[in-house]
Order: sequence, then structure tokens, then C-alpha cells
Amino acid sequence: SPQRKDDGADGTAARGTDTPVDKLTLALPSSLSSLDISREAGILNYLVAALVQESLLAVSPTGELEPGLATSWKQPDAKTYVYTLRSGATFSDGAEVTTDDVIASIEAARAEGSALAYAWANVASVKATGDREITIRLKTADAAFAWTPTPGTLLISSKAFLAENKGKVGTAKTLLLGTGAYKVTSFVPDDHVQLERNGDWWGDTPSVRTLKLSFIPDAGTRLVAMKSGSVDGALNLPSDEARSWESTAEVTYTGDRSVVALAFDTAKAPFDDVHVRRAFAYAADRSGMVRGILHGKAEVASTLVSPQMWGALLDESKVKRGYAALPAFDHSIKAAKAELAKSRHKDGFSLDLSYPNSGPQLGKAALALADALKELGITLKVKEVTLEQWIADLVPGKKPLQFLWYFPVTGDPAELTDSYLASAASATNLPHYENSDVDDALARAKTETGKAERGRLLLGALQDAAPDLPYLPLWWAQTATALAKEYVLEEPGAFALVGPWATRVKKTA
Amino acid sequence: MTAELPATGAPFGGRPVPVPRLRERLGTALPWRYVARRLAGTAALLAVLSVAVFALVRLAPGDPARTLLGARSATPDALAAVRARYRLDEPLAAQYGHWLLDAVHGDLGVSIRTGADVTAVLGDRFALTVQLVLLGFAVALLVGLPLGVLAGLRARRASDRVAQSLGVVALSTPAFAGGLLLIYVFSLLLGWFPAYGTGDGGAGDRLLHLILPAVTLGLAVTGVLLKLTRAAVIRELDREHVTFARARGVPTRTVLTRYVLRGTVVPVTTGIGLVLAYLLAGTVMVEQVYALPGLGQLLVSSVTFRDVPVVQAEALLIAALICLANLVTDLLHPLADPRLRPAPTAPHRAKRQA
Amino acid sequence: MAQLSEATDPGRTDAGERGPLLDVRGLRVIATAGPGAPVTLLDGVDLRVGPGESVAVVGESGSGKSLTTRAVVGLLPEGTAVAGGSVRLGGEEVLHLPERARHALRGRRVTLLMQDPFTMLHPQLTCGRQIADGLRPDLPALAAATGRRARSAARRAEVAARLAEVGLGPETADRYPHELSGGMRQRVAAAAALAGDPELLIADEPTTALDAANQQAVLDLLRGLQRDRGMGLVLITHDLRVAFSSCDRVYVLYAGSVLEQGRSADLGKNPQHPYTQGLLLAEPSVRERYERLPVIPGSVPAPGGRGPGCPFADRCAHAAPVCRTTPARLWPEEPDGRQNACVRAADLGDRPAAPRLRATTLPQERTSAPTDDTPALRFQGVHRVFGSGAQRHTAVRDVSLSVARGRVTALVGESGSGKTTLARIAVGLETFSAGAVEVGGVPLAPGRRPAGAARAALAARTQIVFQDPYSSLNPLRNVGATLREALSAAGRLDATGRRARAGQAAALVAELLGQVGLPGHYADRRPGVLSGGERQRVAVARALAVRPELLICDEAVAALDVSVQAQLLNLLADLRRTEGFAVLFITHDLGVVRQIADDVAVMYRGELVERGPAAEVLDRPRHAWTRRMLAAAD
Amino acid sequence: MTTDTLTEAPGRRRRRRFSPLTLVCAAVALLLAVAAIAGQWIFPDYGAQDLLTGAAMPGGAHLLGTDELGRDIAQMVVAGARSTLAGAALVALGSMVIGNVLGLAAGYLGGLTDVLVRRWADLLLALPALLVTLVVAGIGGGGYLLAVAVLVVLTSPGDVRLVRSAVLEQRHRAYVEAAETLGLSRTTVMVRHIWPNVLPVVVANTMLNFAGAIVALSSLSFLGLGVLPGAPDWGRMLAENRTLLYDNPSAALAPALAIVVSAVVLNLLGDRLFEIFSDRRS
Ligand SMILES: Nc1ncnc2c1ncn2[C@@H]1O[C@H](COP(=O)(O)OP(=O)(O)OP(=O)(O)O)[C@@H](O)[C@H]1O
Ligand SMILES: Nc1ncnc2c1ncn2[C@@H]1O[C@H](COP(=O)(O)OP(=O)(O)OP(=O)(O)O)[C@@H](O)[C@H]1O
Ligand SMILES: [Mg+2]
Ligand SMILES: [Mg+2]
Repeated sequence: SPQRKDDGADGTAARGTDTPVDKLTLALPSSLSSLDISREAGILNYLVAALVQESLLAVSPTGELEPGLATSWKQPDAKTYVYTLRSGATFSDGAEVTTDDVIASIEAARAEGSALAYAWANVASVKATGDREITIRLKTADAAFAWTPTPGTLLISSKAFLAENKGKVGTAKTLLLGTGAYKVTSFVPDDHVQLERNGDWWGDTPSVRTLKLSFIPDAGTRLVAMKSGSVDGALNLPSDEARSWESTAEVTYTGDRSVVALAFDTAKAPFDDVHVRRAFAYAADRSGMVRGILHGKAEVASTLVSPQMWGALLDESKVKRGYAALPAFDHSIKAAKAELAKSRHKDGFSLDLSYPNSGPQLGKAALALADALKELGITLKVKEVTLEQWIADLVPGKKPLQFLWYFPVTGDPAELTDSYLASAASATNLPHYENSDVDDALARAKTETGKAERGRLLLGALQDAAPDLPYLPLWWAQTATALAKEYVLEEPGAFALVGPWATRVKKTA
Repeated sequence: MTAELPATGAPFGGRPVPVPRLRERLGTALPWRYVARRLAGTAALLAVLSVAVFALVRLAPGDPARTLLGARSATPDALAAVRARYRLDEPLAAQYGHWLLDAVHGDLGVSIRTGADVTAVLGDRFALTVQLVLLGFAVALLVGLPLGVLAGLRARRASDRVAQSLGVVALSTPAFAGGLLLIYVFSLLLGWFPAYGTGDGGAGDRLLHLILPAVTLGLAVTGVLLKLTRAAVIRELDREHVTFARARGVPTRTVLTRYVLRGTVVPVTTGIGLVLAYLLAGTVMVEQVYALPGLGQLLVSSVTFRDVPVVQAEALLIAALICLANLVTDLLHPLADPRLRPAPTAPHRAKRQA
Repeated sequence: MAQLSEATDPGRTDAGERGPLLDVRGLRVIATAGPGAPVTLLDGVDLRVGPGESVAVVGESGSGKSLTTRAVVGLLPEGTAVAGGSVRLGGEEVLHLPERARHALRGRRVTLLMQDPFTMLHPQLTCGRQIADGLRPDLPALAAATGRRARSAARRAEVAARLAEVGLGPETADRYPHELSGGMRQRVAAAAALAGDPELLIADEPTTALDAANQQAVLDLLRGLQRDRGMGLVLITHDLRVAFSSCDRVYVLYAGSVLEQGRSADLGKNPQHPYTQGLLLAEPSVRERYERLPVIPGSVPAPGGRGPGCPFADRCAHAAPVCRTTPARLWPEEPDGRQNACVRAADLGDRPAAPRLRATTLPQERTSAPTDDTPALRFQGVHRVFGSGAQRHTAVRDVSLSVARGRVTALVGESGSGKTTLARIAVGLETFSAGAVEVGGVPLAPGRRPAGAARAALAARTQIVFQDPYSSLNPLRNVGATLREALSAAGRLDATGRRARAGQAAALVAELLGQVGLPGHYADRRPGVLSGGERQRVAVARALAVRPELLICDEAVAALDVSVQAQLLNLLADLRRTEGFAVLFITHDLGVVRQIADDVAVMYRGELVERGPAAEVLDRPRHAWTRRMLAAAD
Repeated sequence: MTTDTLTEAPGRRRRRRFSPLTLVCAAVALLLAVAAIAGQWIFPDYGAQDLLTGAAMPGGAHLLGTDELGRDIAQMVVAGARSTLAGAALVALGSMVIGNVLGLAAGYLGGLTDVLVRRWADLLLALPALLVTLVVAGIGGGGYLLAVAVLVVLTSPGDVRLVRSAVLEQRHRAYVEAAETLGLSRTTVMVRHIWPNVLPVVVANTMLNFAGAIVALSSLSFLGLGVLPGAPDWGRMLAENRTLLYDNPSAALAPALAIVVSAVVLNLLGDRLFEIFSDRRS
């Protein structure tokens, strides 16, 4: 069957009609336990929440900041951001959105225990400075903050709702309250979430009236459900499964900006020796992984930041050229052996590598790496842990070798560079990486307001860090979306699923 | 002949024995003392199980407070809050007491993962799982019993071997494998049943959605029941009273239903507790395969995410269910078999004392 | 009970114009399963029963009595099949009838009443229900009733009538079998068997599982029913006394063949087949004591081990070569209705009648026990209480008894009177609640089983032989191993060195086997291939290995056939003489008591009610139970 | 079902000791044993990867195709017999040992021992083994051995009951009491006389437990609670490869079939043994 082009961002994708769709059922590969992304910040949770709740700003399918509940925003100085609220926007319970609601939502995101708190750590104050005006002040200048009040790190609910359901937002009883294109009508964990078009939404009325997202964890069942017509498609299909869907559905693969990498703790043996890190880099057959494990539905990564992340800062050709300069470390056991021989750990060593159970492809990559390392005399013991356990262990210094599996929530490369390469980011800098050139470039980028210049600085930081190999980037992943032939998702792109994606699902023309 | 001897064990034991009428008989079949003893036994069993369930939080490696916090950041404040909430600083016995008291009052704590009330979470899923288990049980009964009886009646003949082999295959097929096969055949190839979920129509739709899962669930149990029934039937057929009934011309159908099958009731119902345990265990796999939001899926995900309060609550619920099933079979047995009735005036003994 | 046979109306034994009720000719039954199949189990059995006639079939265990009856009703056990012959019921050949038609005959033409009243009735159905199930639906009383209630009432009334017929009240209908005594159950079973008003009732050892008092009552009942209803009766039994006293004619079955048949009186007084003669001789008499019981040597051949000729040829004193080649078939009827299967009948015809062969009686020792030293066993005021609370039950109450050294004391009493309990207390298998027990001077403590040194001391002084020959030996160990273990436990294997020990053991085992009359090569045999009598011999040898001062035999011969029982009783008497141990012999058979015992103790409901020298107790019984038993044994 | 079955004249059938089915089962069981013991020697590089091949359909060098890491499915299935069967055998044997020790003690010694053992067995027998293992092994930090240990404990009450009732059946037989009367010690009587007579049913039951444990353990590995990732284990393989419907369905079918076949074979053998032993006893 004809397969859509891998990257739909070029705008050649099909367009749909406005024929109304009464009900659309899509399969999700696993269940949600909470709809509240500040409690459970998985990608599937975003898929639902972004339909129901909005943020101050929105992200366009092509990765640009757009008006959301704020119609305009400005940055009077490097540390101050001012947002003007849309008037007439209402929550699905009928109440109008006020500055109080926005402030309460931001406070909820900042609160201790919230999964989003990290993004708001640099905020000094949030105030209503006018009837419909919110002013946020930062502790230190940070150009990347512009992306923080977007759906990835802030979803707005009403103050009353948050107060009433403190600690219980997003359960089957309380559901969610938002201003978005859809409202949740029912949520049964392990079964489904059902959404209904929100007639009072300020945007264009979506075609799909009722949207049901069914959780079908078993791959076989999921496919049979599609073939027997019980579902109209699936989101986030695992790569190994996607091909078997191609006979019954249109499967779209789009880069989802996520990256999988190995993080070496450069402060400790054996990875304090760059030769060991290089030996690993040569040993890992990354193109083999992409071909075998990911069935070609991914791209070998040369750095943490995927090319789609630069959209707002640098144009494509510049990115291409910049990435071409990064060292390649093509798979070669011979080279790996040679590097290891140069290190202080010629005779090999043994260590553990854990992967989250929600990412079996990471496990397989680990097994492939372990197989290659065996030839170097290095024993890699692969272990499966729960996602929560893996996240809890994702702290610098915990383990010498770790998987980094990251889904950026913004369209700004600094989201990755600031967290994972800056020596000051002690909570996230897994390799204990310290490079004054890199730190310097990152600091300058924070205060730099010029887009191109920021891009140049950030790209430079990546290039500076690359030879040191604090991370071994493995691949940039793609997400597979399958839809029955009579439906189409307009404007599929790297940012397609960040906003109210269901509003762009249409009947095929 | 020898009139000076009391009629020991003699058939003519002259004294007429007052014979209770039918209704009184039913009453005496289950005297309250027996019921009370069974209830006490069940309570004791439940108490032991509840201690085991309570101990689960201690089983997880590390600090229980951290376990109860889950993956949330363990700030001193948060830890203290959890300690207070679960009274972790009190002696174990007191903790257990509080926990049990709360549980009895329906307060099973709060889910670590979602923050939702555990009672509410369980409540929603309970109904579905009970429906699934009952349907699975019905399937097992409808298939396992007749096949078992057939196999028993035709023991060691071809039809018995076939039935037995089918039972063994059912018993040996893990639910995930069997489920996938059934989905493939009945929903994809034949399109008779939906492949997943609970459906959103009424009771009829729900039933339609639960048929395949129930069959999958019932399959393994069918194997167990078939085996039990077959063995019981063979044993019964071998009994002298069956031969005697046939030898005196009791109609064949009566012999089969009243003599043979009647005798299998007790051994088969004894297996019911076992069967329930099987069924409950099966829901884990079946709910996973058919994407059903029941207790089984909840258990797997709660275990995977170490959502200890939910796991505890669920374990307690299952323990209670099993105790209940055992109680029911215990109370059914004396109704089915008069010999098991506690007989305060067993004539045999009474006569000896007379 | 002899008067019963006199009451028979000779005219009734004629087949009458309808022909015989049951006519079995040349019935062959084979075993189809198992090693060496097919094996012939029944080899040409003939059996005829006229209307209103009562016929007994006697034979030792395994002779095929039950198989014959099962073949007649068409309910052969699994693994066996009819291989030839004919079975006619009321003139109609039934062997080739389809199963449905055959089933229709059951209950009307013929009904089977089985042995064990404890297993014959369904435990979960009321007695009334079970009787009602067998009623013919076309009974006038039932057919007349219309409507559920009326039918149910009619059925109840009919059941009550049937119960009354067997001497039970209507309330029995609502009771479950476990609420009744054994005798009552057998009565209910009889009522159920007769519910279909059969023309012929076959009762397969209906009294074996009952105690003596009930046995008599049930036999009387069956005889009465047979006469009142004018039906045919086949009574299967292994008890010659019962057969002769309660039936018109007797068939003697041996190893799957009928060897002799004739009227009870003729057969009892003048048996013609050597086997029948031997059987009658081996029966211990309650009146006289013999020097030795005449025995039939050897034991019943197992199916498959029988030659082509007369199955009894190997044990027969008069066997000639012709016996081993000519199959045993009944000769044509003699004028008095007798039939014999002995090929040499004509040659042996003028031998003296069997009972006269036992003329050599021995005067019963009337001397009292020698009171030289401590008795081999002494009970003093022994109590044994089982259970607690409402279930409390005193099995043994204040029993004082001693067994003198070197003498045989018989302990008799009805079933459940506490005999076994006493025996088990004496060997330390059971505890006693109060009183004093001393075994060969070793005192036992009440309330707990002896352990350690006390146990060893007890083991050296007393041993026991149990009733059931089939469980008396560990099925996995051969005879030699069993005996070696006993020798080693008794400390008799004292040679040093493996080889020396093995040699000593082999010698001692051979000696023991010789003592109990078994060939030495039996040491290599597993119990599974031994006959019941041989097993009991090995059990005795095991007990002898310890050289006990006291041997307890708990109904050790009760499960054996008469011919084998006689052998074992003789063996015990010989051994006692040579080894000099005392014997506590538990039995309920007063004939056996007369043969073997010096002293007798009678138990009744847990109490010792009578004791004294055997001759005195048997000739002048004082207790009512003893008197009743003696009366029944005559 | 017709009522005719009752009235059919019995005794026509001839029974052979070993039916062809039993022989086939025995042969398969033998193959399984060989695979479990020697499988990893027969295919020393069963785990060899080939990322470039990836998941491939059966054919060519790979009889059953390959998985995503390019490992040969056929070799993995053979080599995986060890992991799957060893754990299950451990469960069956462990349960047999516990069953024998406690069953003998309870049945022969009686008294308080019996009461305690019986209560214990009743308690455990009521529990759904798979759920308890899931909970304990899951909460307790996973681990194959923990799961096996829990399964041993939860399987044993069946064995305990079986042994106990078999011992009770033997306990009052005359040969046992005769041995006691000879003054032999209780342990001797228990071990030398009773136990050998009880053993056959235990062995038959161990087969059945073995089969049950295969299903239970593969269910656990299917849920991710069993062996380490990448290890050749049937449940694990099935879980990891079941999405390869398009690329190589046999990657999932082969281990599934291996599980079912070995469980079926062992169940049938166990049943057959039971039949033979109970025939022999009667
Ligand atoms: N189902 C069977 N399969 C094989 N042989 C059998 C079967 N039933 C009985 N036999 C054999 O047939 C022979 C006769 O058995 P039957 O039961 O008729 O003896 P019996 O005279 O009734 O003995 P008893 O006095 O012990 O009841 C015995 O040797 C027995 O072993
Ligand atoms: N272990 C026991 N528990 C309870 N009651 C028992 C036990 N053993 C024997 N009895 C009872 O004790 C009484 C005497 O039994 P015992 O076996 O000594 O009688 P018996 O004279 O040997 O009878 P039989 O002639 O039937 O062998 C019976 O009523 C029996 O039910
Ligand atoms: Mg018999
Ligand atoms: Mg007794």
C-alpha cells in the first residue's frame, strides 16, 4: 500500500473535507492512569490533555508559537513576560477564563510534586497586572522561557476546579476542566477516554463530534480491532507493529523530536576515560538498530537535539551543515577495540544498563549493544525496570551508564542543551559534563533575543560537546499514526500532536 | 429368641424414632452451630490473609514511607506526611489495627499513581470482573461438566480420550495464547464477536463483548472441571449402589441423574474454591488481551508501578471473595450430602449409649 | 435353623410347566483385560432355579459366585465378558438381547441383592426414595393415581407397605442410610430389591457384612419373603452351614466350575465330590474338638493357573491322570436330583460319608491354667474411651483379663465389642485411658503409646497377626526382606561383617519359612503373587522372628477360606507346641474357639462378661450372648 | 450425551498399557529433556545477533526466521527450553519435596502436626497462585527466583494433601502396624515402609505440577516478571515477539506452541501415570 511520505511537514499531505464525523474511535497502545499531566506526564497523557485544555500560547503544527488563551505576548525585558488574555474564552462548564484561573493553574504546575515544576523553577513571580493581563517575572534571564507557557508545561484549568479537586484532578471521577476544543465526558482507566466537541470553543468547529480513545494494550488485539472495524485508527503505534497495519490503514510516520541516547558518567571510572566512551560509540551499531529494531522508522542521531527542533531558530540548510560537522562514529568493532586498547580498561569490565518497561525498543538496543560489547570483553547486563523506577533513577551520579529517552515538549533546542549539557544543571546533567566553552555559549544564548544568533550559539555548544561524547546519541524516533482510509490528519508534522490535533482529523476528500 | 438381650443394633429396635418432617429436615441440615463454626473459620482465614496483605507494604525493598510515596520526590515534608497518614511510626500491630479498621469502613487509602480514592477505583472495576468471572464460570460449567460426565461415562474409550485431550489442551494453553487465537478466529475471520473492550451499549452489548473473554477465561477452568467431574463420575459409576440400582431395574435415566450425578456433587463443588482461584488468576491475562478495565489489569499495572495501597486493597478484596466462595461451598456441602451434616443424634452412637 | 429346610415343599422344586425361572448352561466368562488375557474365569457353569425354589451357591472366595450372578443380570464388571453358554430367564434366552431389553428384565424377572449394606444404598438419597425408584410404574396403586400430589401420596403409601414387609416402620422412608444400623440397611436394601416384584431374587452374600445376630434375622427375612411371594431365591454364600440350613438345593462352585449339586439334606449328609467332602471336614465344629482339623492341601488355583482338567485335581487325594485331562462337567441328574462333576464318581461312590471321617475327637482340656509365674498378658481394670464431649464412647470398660503363659486364650464377642481395641492396647498400637496393663511383666503406661526402651521391651515380648491378609505385608518388599527386617529388629542378626550377616539372615529366613510351611524360595516373592493363606503364613513367620512370649491373632483366619483356615489353625497349634508362646486368639467363630482355645473370654459391649476354660464356657454358657451365638452356630 | 452409555454392556474393551498417544508424549518429553539439558550446547551461539537481517521470515539459513535482533528463532526456542523448563521443574520438585515432608509428617504423626499442616495447606490452596506470585514477586522487586520460590510454596499444598491422604490410607494398614509392633522407629516406618508406597502418586502429580508451572511461569514472563530481558525463555520470547505479526509470525508462534505442547505432554503423561498407579493399587 502507498505509504505517506516520512515527513509530512512539507505540506504535500492530503487535505480533508468538512463533512461532519459523528464518532471516531482511535486506539492507544497503553492506558492512562490519570488525565492530569502534572501527575502523569507521559506522551499519551498529552495527547488527551492537549485536546481539552489550552495554555497561554499554542504551538503550530510546524513548531511556531501561536496565540492560545493569550492573544498576544511581549517581553519588555530579558526577565519579564507579559501576556494578554483572550476575552470571551470560557471553560466547558461555562465560566469565563480569568487571570485568577491562569495564576491558579500556573501555581498548580509550580507546586511541589508536580511533574511540571522543573519548567517553572526559574520563575520569581506571577501576577495579574491588569484586568486581562498576566506578568511573569523570572529569577534569571532565559530566552527559552518563551516556550514554557505552552501546552507542554502549562495547561489551564479553572481556579475553582483546581481548588475543589486538589490532588485528585484527572481521575475517573473528576476528569478535566479546560477551554479546549473538546471536553472529557468519560474516563475509565484501562478502558477508554471519551471526548465530546466543545461547542463554545473559540476556534473553528472540529469535524469530529465524539472522539473515543480506547486503550488496547495487546498488539494483536489492537490490529484485529482495526481490521474488524472496531477502531478507526491508532496513535503512537510502536514501530515494530506499524508495518502490519499498512494493509488496513494509512500509516503516517513523523519524526516526533524525541531522542534516545546513552549517558556516560564522565566523573567516574570507567567513563571518565574518553577512549572508553569512544569504544562504546564505535561498538554501537546505530544504523543496524534503526534498521532492525526500529524497522527503519527512525533516524540515526548525531546529537541530542533532533533537526526538527530548530524550526524557529535556524533554517534547514544551516542545521544540515552544522550536523554534518558532528563526528560520526560509524560502527566498527575494530575501531572500538583500538579505542579500548588505548584506555585504562583494556581488559574490559562489567556493568548494568536498565531500560523502562514502556520502551521495549530501548531494551532491544541495549541487548544489541551488549552483544557487540561482548567482543570487547565488556559485560553489559540488561535489566528491565518500571517507567517510574527508571525515572526515579534518572539522576546524575546514580548509575555510570544510563539511557536518556527524552520527548521535548517545546520547539526550542535549549530545552535539551540547558538541561543536559550545562554544568550548572546539577539535577539533570547526567554525565557530570563540564566544558567552559559549552557553558559559555549556553549562558549567552539565554540572554540573546535574536533568533538566529541564539541558534548559532546553541548549535556551537552542541558541536563543542560532541567530540567529548558525554552522550552517545542513538536515534531520533518517529511516531506512527494509523488512520482508516476515509480519514486524514491534516498537517501532520513533528508538532502535529502537541496541540488540539483532533481538530485536524477530517474525512478524506 | 434370647429376649433378655436388648436389641443391639438389631433391626427391630422397637422404640419408634420420631422422624422430622421435610421442612424441619431442611432446618436441621444446617444447624446454626455449624453455620457459626463455618463463619468463625472464614473470619479466621480472612484475618490471616489480611495480615499477609498488610505485610505487603513491608515486602517492598526499602523504606515503607518511600514505597507509599511512589515515584514522587521524597522530600522530608512528603515523607513526614506519608508517615502520619499511614501511622508508620506506631508499632506494627497498631498500624495493622488502624489499617484494618479503615478498610472495614471502606477507606482503603489513596492511589499513589492517580491520587484517586482506592475504594472508588476498585468499585468501578469490581462489577466488570465479577461479570467476567461469573460468565467464565458459566462457560466452564456448561462445557466442563457435560464433557466431564461424558468422559466419565465412556471412560477409556475414544470419546473419553478426545474429551480428556481437549481438556488437557485447554488446561495447558496460557490465556494470552488462547485469547489471541480466539480473537483471530471469532472476531477477525468470522466477525462474530467484538475484539476488545466492554462496549458502550446496554447489557446486551456488554454481554456480547464479554463472551470471548469469558470463553478464554473459562477454558483453563473447563479443563480442571472436566478432570474433576470425570474422576467423580468414574468413581460413582464404580460404586456398588449404582450397580444395585441397575440390578433392580431402576430406569437408566434415573440411575444417571439421581444416583451417579448426585454423588458427584460434593467432590465437584469441593473443587469450586479452586476453580474460583483459577478464574481470578485468569482475569489478569484475559483483561490484558481483551483490553477490559477490570481488577486484573489494575493489579498488573498497580504491581508494575508499586501502587501499594491499590495492590493491598485488591488483594484484600480477592481474599474476601475466596473466603466467601469457600464459605458458600462449605455451607452447600451438608445440604448436598446428608452424611456431612453434623448429627447430634447419630442413631449409631445414640443406641450404644442407650 | 435346620427346621427351615424341612419346611420346603418338595413339589415346588419341580420346574413346573413354565420351565425353570433361571436356567444357566455352560456359562463361560473370561477376563478380557490384564496380563495374559483372555483368562477363563467361569468354565461352563450350570445353574437351575425353579419357581418358588431356593438355591444356595457355595464356594470359596474367587470361585466365581459373584461373576455368575453378575452374568445372569448382565452386569459383569469391567474387564470381563461372557464367552459362551446360555442364560435363560423364564425360558427366554437373554445373553443376546440388546441392552435395553435386558434392562427391562431387571427388577421384574430378576434382581440382585448385594453383599454390603453399607455401600449398596446411595448415601445421599432417603431410603424411601431408593425403594420408590424401583417400583413398577404400572403398579395398580400407582397407575390409578392422577396428579402430582396423588401420585406422590400413592408412592409413599406403597413404600410404607414395602417397608412393613421387611419389618420396618414407615418413618424409615425419610431416613438416610447412614442413620440406620447395618441390619436395618440390609432390610431397606431387600425392600428396594423387591420393589419391582421380581420372580427371582439373587442375594450375593447378603449377610457376610453383618454381625451374627443380624445375619440370622436377615436370612430369616429373606426366606420368609421368598416363601410368601413364592419367588425363586439364589443365595450366594461361602458359609456351608447357612447354605444347608436355609435352601432347598445347594450348588458347590470351585474355581469357576460347579463340582456338585443336590438337595441340601442329601449334600450335607452325604457329599460325593471329594472337594465337597473336604470342605465339610475342614469346617471346625462348635461341638467337638479334634486332634487335628482335616485339611485340603494346597490352595485354590488362581484363574489362568488352572489346567484343562478338573480344577480340583491338584488338591484331590483321589486324583487320577484322567482328572487332569477331562474338564469338570456335571453328570446327568441322578434320580434324587443330584449331580456330580467328578469323573471318578463311580469309583469313589462307596467311600464312607465325610462327616464320619472326623471321628477322632480329643477331649477338651479341663485343667485350669498353670499359675506358676507372671502371665504373658495381664489387663487390670482397663478402660478405653474414644472421642470427647458428646461423641464420647467407651470402647473398653473395666476389663480384667490375663493370658497365661503357653496357653491359648480365645477372645470372642460381637462386632464392636472392643476385642481389637484390647489387642491393640496389648501391642502398644493403642493407648488405654485407665487401668493397668502388663505384657510379660513389662508394665505399660496409660494415656500414651510406649516409646524408646519400653517399646523395644514390648516388641520383644509380643507380636500380632492381623485379619486382612492383603494388607499384612508391604507390597513393595519381598518376603525375605520383610522377614530380615523383623529378624534385625529383634536383634537376631548378630554376625559381624556384611557377608556373614547376609548368610545368617538367609539361613534364619529359610528356617522361619520352613516353620510356617513355606518353601525357601518364597523369600524372593513379592506379596502380590501370594495367596491369602500364604500371606498369613508369612505374617506369622514375621511374628515368630521375634520369638515372642505372646502371639496375638486378631481374627487372623477370618478372611481365609475354610480349607485354608484349617491349615492355618493346625499350623498355629503346632507352632504353639514347639515354640511355647501364649496366644490371644480373637475370633467370632465359636467353632474355631472350640478347636484351638484353652480358655475363653467373652466380651459384650466393651465389657468382659464371661470367662473360663473353653470347654466349660462352650458347653455351659452363662451369658445370654454366648448362648445365642451357640444356638446360631448349631 | 445419551443415557445409553450407562446401559451399554461393559467389559468389551481391551486396554493396552501404553497407547500410541502415550508413546508420542513420552518421545516429546524426551526431546524436551534433551533440549533443556543439551540445547545450549547443540546451538552454542543461539543468541547470535544480526541487526542487518532484523526480523525475517522463515527460510534460508533460519528455519523459523529471526527476531528483531536477527537471532535465530528455532535455536532460541531449543535453547530456551532450559530456562522455561528448569524453573518449572524447580517448582514441581520443590513442591514435591515440601509435599512429601509435610504430607508424611501430617499423615503419619497426626495430632497437632496434622492440624497445623492441614490449616496451612487449606489456607494456601485457596489462594490464586498466579496472582499471589504476581503481587509478591512484583512488589518484592521482581526476580525469577523469587517467583519460583513463591510458586513452590503455593503449589505445595496440593502435594501435601495428596501425600497426606495417601499416607492416611497406608497408615493403618496391617503392614505398617506390624512394622511398628516390631519396634522399628517411627522414622524408619515412615521412610522405609510408607513413603515408597506413596511415591507413585506423588510422581504422577509432580508431572501435573510441572505442566502447571510451565504455564504459570510463562504467564509471568509474559507479563515481564520472569527472566532477564533477552534471555531465551518462551514466555519472554512470546511477549517480545508478538508484535512481529507482519515480519515473522513464527517468532511468537513457535514459543507459544512450545509452551502449549510441553504442558500438554506433561499433563497427559501425568494423567496416564495416575491411571496406571491407581489401577495398580486397586
Ligand atoms: N473385573 C474383573 N477382571 C478380571 N478378573 C476378575 C474380575 N472380577 C472378578 N475377577 C476374577 O474372577 C474370579 C471370580 O470372582 P468372583 O467375584 O465371582 O468370586 P466370588 O466367588 O464371588 O468370591 P468372593 O467370595 O470373594 O466374593 C476371581 O478369581 C476374580 O479374581
Ligand atoms: N480410633 C477409634 N476412634 C473412635 N472409636 C473407635 C476407634 N477404634 C475403635 N473404636 C470404637 O470402639 C468400639 C470397639 O471397637 P473394636 O474394633 O475394638 O471392636 P471389635 O470387637 O474388634 O469388633 P469387630 O469384631 O468388628 O472387629 C467400636 O464401637 C468402635 O467404633
Ligand atoms: Mg463375591
Ligand atoms: Mg476387630
